[in-house]
Amino acid sequence: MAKIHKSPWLLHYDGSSCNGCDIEVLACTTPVYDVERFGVINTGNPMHADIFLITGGINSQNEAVVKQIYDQMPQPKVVIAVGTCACTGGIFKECYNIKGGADTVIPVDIYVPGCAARPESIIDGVVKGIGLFKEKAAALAAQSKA
Amino acid sequence: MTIQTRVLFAVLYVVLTPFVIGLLDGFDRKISARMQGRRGPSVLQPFFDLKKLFEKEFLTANKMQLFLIRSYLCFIVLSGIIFFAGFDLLLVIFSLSTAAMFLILASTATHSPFASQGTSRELVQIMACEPMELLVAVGFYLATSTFTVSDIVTKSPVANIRFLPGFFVGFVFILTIKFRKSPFDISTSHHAHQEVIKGVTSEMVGKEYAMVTIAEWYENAILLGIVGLFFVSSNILTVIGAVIAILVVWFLEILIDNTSARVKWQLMLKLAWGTTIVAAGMNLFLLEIIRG
Amino acid sequence: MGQFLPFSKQVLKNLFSEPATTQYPFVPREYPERTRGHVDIDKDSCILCGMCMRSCPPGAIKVDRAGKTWSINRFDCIQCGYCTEKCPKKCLSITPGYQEPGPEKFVYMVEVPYEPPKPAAKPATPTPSQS
Amino acid sequence: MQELKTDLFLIDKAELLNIIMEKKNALWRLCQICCSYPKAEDHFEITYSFANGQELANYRLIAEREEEVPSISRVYKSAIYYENEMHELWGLHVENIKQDFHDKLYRIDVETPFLEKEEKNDGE
Amino acid sequence: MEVLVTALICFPFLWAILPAVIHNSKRRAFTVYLGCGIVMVLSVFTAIQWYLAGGQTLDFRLPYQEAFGEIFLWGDIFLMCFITYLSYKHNRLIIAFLSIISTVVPTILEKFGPELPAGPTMRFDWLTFIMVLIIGVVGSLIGVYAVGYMHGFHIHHHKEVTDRRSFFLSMIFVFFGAMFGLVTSANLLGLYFFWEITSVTSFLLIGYTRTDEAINNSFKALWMNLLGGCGLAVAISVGIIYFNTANLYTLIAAAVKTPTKMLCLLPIAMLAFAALTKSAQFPFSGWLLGAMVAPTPSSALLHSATMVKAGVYMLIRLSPAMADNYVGNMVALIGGFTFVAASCFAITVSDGKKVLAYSTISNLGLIVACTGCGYEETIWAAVFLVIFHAVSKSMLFQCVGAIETTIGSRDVEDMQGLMSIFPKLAFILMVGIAGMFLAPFGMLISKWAALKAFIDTSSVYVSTLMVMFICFGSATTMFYWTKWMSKILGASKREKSRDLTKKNEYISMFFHAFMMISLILGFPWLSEHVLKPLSNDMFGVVKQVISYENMVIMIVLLCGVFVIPFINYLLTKGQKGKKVITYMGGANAGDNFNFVSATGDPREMDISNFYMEDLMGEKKLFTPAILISSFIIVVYLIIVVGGALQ
Amino acid sequence: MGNRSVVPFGPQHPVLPEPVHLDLVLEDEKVLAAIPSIGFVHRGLESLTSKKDFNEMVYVAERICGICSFMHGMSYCMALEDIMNVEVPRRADYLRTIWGEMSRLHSHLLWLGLLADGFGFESLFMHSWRLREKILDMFEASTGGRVIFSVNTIGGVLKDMPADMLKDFVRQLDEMEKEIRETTAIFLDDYTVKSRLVDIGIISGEDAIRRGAVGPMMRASGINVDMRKNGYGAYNDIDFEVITSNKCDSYARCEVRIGEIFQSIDIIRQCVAKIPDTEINTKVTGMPNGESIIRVEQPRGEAFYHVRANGTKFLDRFRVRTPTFANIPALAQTLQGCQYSDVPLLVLTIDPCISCTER
Ligand code: NFV
Ligand code: SF4
Ligand code: SF4
Ligand code: SF4
Repeated sequence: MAKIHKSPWLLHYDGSSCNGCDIEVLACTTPVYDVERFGVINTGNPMHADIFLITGGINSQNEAVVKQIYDQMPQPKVVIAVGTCACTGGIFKECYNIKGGADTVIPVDIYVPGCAARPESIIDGVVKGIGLFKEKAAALAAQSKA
Repeated sequence: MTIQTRVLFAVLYVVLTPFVIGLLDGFDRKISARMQGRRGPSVLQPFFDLKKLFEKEFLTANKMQLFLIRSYLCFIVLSGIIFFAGFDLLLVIFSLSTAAMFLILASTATHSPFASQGTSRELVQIMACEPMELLVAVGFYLATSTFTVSDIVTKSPVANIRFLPGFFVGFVFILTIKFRKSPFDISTSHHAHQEVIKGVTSEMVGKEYAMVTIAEWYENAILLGIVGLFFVSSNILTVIGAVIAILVVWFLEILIDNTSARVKWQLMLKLAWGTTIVAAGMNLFLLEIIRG
Repeated sequence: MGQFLPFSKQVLKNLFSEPATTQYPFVPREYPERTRGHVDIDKDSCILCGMCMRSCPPGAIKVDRAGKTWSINRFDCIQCGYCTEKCPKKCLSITPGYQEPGPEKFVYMVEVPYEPPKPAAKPATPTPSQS
Repeated sequence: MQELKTDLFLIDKAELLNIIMEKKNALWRLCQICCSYPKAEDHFEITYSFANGQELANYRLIAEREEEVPSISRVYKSAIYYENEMHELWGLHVENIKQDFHDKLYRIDVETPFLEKEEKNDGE
Repeated sequence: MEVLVTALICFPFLWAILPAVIHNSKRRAFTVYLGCGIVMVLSVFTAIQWYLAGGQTLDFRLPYQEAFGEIFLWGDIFLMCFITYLSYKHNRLIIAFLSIISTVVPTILEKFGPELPAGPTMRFDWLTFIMVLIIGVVGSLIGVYAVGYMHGFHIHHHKEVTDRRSFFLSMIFVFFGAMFGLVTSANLLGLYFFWEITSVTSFLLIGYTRTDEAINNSFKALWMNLLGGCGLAVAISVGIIYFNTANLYTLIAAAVKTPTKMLCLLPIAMLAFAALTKSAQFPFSGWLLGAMVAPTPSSALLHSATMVKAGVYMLIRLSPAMADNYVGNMVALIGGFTFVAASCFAITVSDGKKVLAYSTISNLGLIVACTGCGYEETIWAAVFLVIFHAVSKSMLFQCVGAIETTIGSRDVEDMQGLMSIFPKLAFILMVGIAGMFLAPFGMLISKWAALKAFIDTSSVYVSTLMVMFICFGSATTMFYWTKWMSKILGASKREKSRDLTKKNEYISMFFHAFMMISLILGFPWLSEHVLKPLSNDMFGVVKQVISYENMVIMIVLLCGVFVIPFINYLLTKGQKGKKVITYMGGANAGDNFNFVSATGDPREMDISNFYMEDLMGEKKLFTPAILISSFIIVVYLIIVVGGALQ
Repeated sequence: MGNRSVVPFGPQHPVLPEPVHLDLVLEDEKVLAAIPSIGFVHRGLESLTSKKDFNEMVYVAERICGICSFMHGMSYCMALEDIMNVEVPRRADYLRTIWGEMSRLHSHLLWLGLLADGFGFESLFMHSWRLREKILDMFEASTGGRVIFSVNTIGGVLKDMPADMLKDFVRQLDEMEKEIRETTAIFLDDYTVKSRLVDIGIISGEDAIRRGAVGPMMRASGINVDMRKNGYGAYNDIDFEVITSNKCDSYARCEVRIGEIFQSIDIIRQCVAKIPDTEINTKVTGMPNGESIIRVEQPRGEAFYHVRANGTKFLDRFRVRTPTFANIPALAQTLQGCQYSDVPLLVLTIDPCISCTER
């Protein structure tokens, strides 16, 4: 069995989602899906986090919060938009209070579609994120050497 | 003990601790995961984590934090050297609490709500543990008439646990606090989320957090060393017994961690002090009577 | 007062039994047949009526009658299945297997071979759905 | 008080506080306050719902666009959320709410989104 | 030597007249500076003289001893009348009663009792040497500081209080004289006189502002100290009646010789009782706390840094006579208990001065416990602590006073971020706090020695209890100091503002800091050349209290505390880190001091430490603490008195 | 300010998966004042009525929340069926009841897990969620979705459950019941858990009424209120007792919810035994015109649906008052004087669902 060894720590924030994607994100950490197999820990503290899982279409009140949390994460960092809402705004994109998609607020690296995004799909997203994280780390190392 | 052996032990401590304790930590995570019905990460995960943390960009809310954390690490290592080189046990404990002070200063330097709340709790934890730690030293003194670690080992014909069961119980109890295990994991959350997020370490980024982790490993080595001290005697073979004892205690801590909820600091303080007074106090009293 | 560490029995049992974890990314997951993964089109029977486009709540489907394409933005679809219900030809279906996550949002487009019988065979403005 | 349909009574502003006090003393619980602005009728309809056990009673107050409605938050504390919400989303004027969030209950960019919608539709 | 000592005692008394009569503030300040300078020089000179002469214990009589005897006698009576008058005026007759009893009995005995043999009345030995230095150096620095502070107090801050600075400053000199007299007297009658003077001066100083609270507290101090005076009076009476002597050392020797004879222990017990009141141990700690109403630090620090030392001094003197007997046990238990209880209370208060007061009581508790144990190690530790405590407390009090003047509050919570706005003050505060509890400094070494000694104490109960007291006490001590320290180092909310601290205050504080650091660095020397001969004198044995090995470790730790952070500081200075705002769950309003509140507006964030009032607050535990400690004292006194009367 | 702390709590906070913000005033760790703020998940989906027609709104209603999504869809449909006078086939009622109770099961298990996470009992959290996964598997097998089901339609349901599937579910539930019993026993018996729950966050029955609390929050204060007793769906055929507790504290709320887990299993069994064989939906035609108020017992309590239609395909008003919204004033009261470490727990004991609350 191939292994994916890295230690990307997750930060999950609900940017006005319906909750469905959030519980699926949480479900990923529980026994059946257990993302800790890849060294993933759900930290909840942006200062320690590497991967930002954002769900929901971001409302006005959340916008500043999301930006702030994003800024508090040290480089290299990967943002994964989980769920259709976070990808495009989904069914809520016409609501008066929804910005529509996490990428309207912060740069998103991986989109995980689905309503609700399935745990398998989230795992795929995270694994892709890990790959991206590796690349970014290498780029950062090269940059700091230069 | 000759100066050479002292140096040897000190060097071994400094060099091996990160590997040994790191590995134990890895197994800890694996076992915890299995207890929860999960597969868990690889046992080398703690090392991957460390590597990653050192590679992260350095963000800081207050520059002072970094040097305080480095001082914390240095002091812990220094205390460990005093212990493993076989010097005075009481001084080890005093210098450990000095080290803790650096951690506390580091975390309050940022004026962050979670770090500060965590710091206050960390202080309570230190306060809850300190009497028992000092009493352990007292216990060894009662049993062997010396505070010196090397003498405790070489001068006791039988393992001191025979005289110090109460002290041992008390010490294992506060180990749960020291290892930041579940019922008492109140100032930093190693496991399951809590109100103060990461508490003391909330504001520590990348390498700062890595250093705190390493410092914790060094500290755990000392604590496990003290557990071992209960079981060794001048007979070299008792070392095996000590290692087994350490592993058993370590496993017990994992089990407790996985079978209890985090309590509040008031209850922790009461329980810790209560246990100290009852277990260690009784033992102390009896030993004093025996000594006359 | 309560019991002390009553959970240890179960915890120890878990420790010595097989974990519940699936081996997901290494062993593919099998889905029950009803799983709503993604919307598929049987492009041969589509008549480009646009019913699906108008009914889709998030507006994920685009039907281009002139260009003869039917496209869906799977990053926008919420797998509600309303389009499948509304499609007069029942050429849409919702099947297991979800859209792979990726760094870009893209639109999945199919060319529909349908030939409209005569121009202006359809009313220009659709009546509101379900009256 | 006039019964519109089962469990729905039309009341006027003067009656409101009496009814509220009555309900409070009989230990009814406030279920909700709902504000709506039916296009056709061009006034606010504010529906107060109370429940006691499985029982339900609704009272409806009619208010014009700029009319002020008394707050019941001094009798039913939990009304503050409903009343603030009505004020913020509909622009209904509620007189001295016990804890006034001053349009910051939800921090939204659009002012009174629900009513604006109405206006736009009216204009169409 | 005799002359020097006499000068040391008399000079301050005489000099005290000057500030009292000079009312021009410049000139008065000058006289005070001069006086303090002379006192300091004189005391240091005396001490060095003695040291160079070989450090032998000197027993001698004062020149004109008889004349002095008369002065003491009439002085006592004068004080009694004075107190009686005051207590009559303020309607507190119980105080008059205490005063009269405690004065009349010894006076009558002296006048009409048996003729006492004329022996030496003074003694100068190692302990005296240390005390003279403390009083001379620390005391006179306080004097210097007081001039500047009192100026600020009246001119800038408390215009409503009548300016009685002349009186205040002259009282300080009276106080010096009394303290010098106290630590050199061997004759209990002389000692008693000086003892009463310190009680009365402190009473007057506490009541300085003449507010109701001040007056109440001053009377509280008075009655507690007078109660101690009664103890002293009883000791004198017993000495004269049963042992035909009023010499302290004779009494001690008697007790050391026959420790099982209760009669011999009785005067020791009484003296110890007096000393407990003076050093503000539970249940008599109230007066020291009350003393904090006096114009901030000056009188407070007089009390904490020097006056309480009178009690401790007495106990150290007595300690050979207290080894493993009832009196010793009583003193040790009271001390240990005070150590724990007071440090718990110190956790629950946030007023800087109160924290210092409680920590004083608590530290004194540790010293008292050490003396009660009566072993070489503990005496070694006790003396050590006395020195450290005097310097660091005096420094801390001055510093808190200066901070209060500058930032307008002495609440610990308001000292947030002091390091970045007033680094000089903060530095002094840090040195003081570190000196009180950090790893290799004073407290630690003493704890080490005390623990060792208590384990070896023969009484099982006392030993067990004392070990527990020390272990718990050191945990609680750590708590309140660390939380204070962390407050100072935190991020600062205030704007930088002008430092209002006077030059002379700084001179005094920096001198203290300098002393502190040299004491720390010179501690092996101190141990070898001062403390060792001291315990040698007292116990006649030379024992290496702290092994060479541990000495090395402590020095390593010591360097560690200074060097490690410093090196790390240098190493990390160049580190470039991106500045980031602190984590507040995304609610940071952008500047680390405000957060976006529930109503969407920025709200100021406040962070405070734990005070645990529910757990160990004064309200909850003060009365029980008083009851327990009173119980201990009463039980032991009954044992001793009962035993003596049998 | 003396020794008071004024600190924010949230919105981003790992204890609560959803954004909740509180301003806390603390003394040591005692909460002197707590001001909750809502609006971090406010999307404004009630206003979508002007953009989506009443049929599409079914899918919007489902997405009010991912936990109680089924019941939102169901109550919305019930409201419209009421307005349009549609008689729902009996089998559809039964199926709705079964899915509804399964929702309650999964919601309560989820809550138990979050509660365990809140008091730092990681392995208990993992256990509860592992058990919950089985329910989700059942959902997936029957509806095709794990959390959002899209099986409701105005006039009935879209998917049927064949008899063997129902039997299989009952069998699985029987198996699970034992495990659930073992796990929930820990919540009720463990010393450390009890130290976090017993006598924390007391709210008396009268206070609960005054503040308009609903659901388990109310039942844990000894008030017998359960909308299922109104007899919508198949509940009038089902035999069940409302579970209440008189302890009024967090422990009672835990107790009530645990009781409801077993009750739900029992109701599902009864439904499976009694389910009639009819159509699963009826064709609905025409435009809604009228007004309806529907109250449904959600996992968290009574949800209040107020729908007003005006004869066009766009509704006039679609108003949902969710149970969490009603419980917030009660929460604010329990927060007074609690400990800082109780704050997340007390927030959790109302079983908050912010996306429901703020819609
Ligand atoms: N139960 C439920 Fe809901 C609804 N309605 C509630 O607050 O969960 Ni999302
Ligand atoms: S994508 Fe669907 S399930 Fe996820 S948050 Fe949005 S509406 Fe909810
Ligand atoms: S399933 Fe729903 S969202 Fe997806 S295309 Fe069809 S109608 Fe649109
Ligand atoms: S509704 Fe069906 S037939 Fe019409 S365009 Fe869509 S897929 Fe084609």
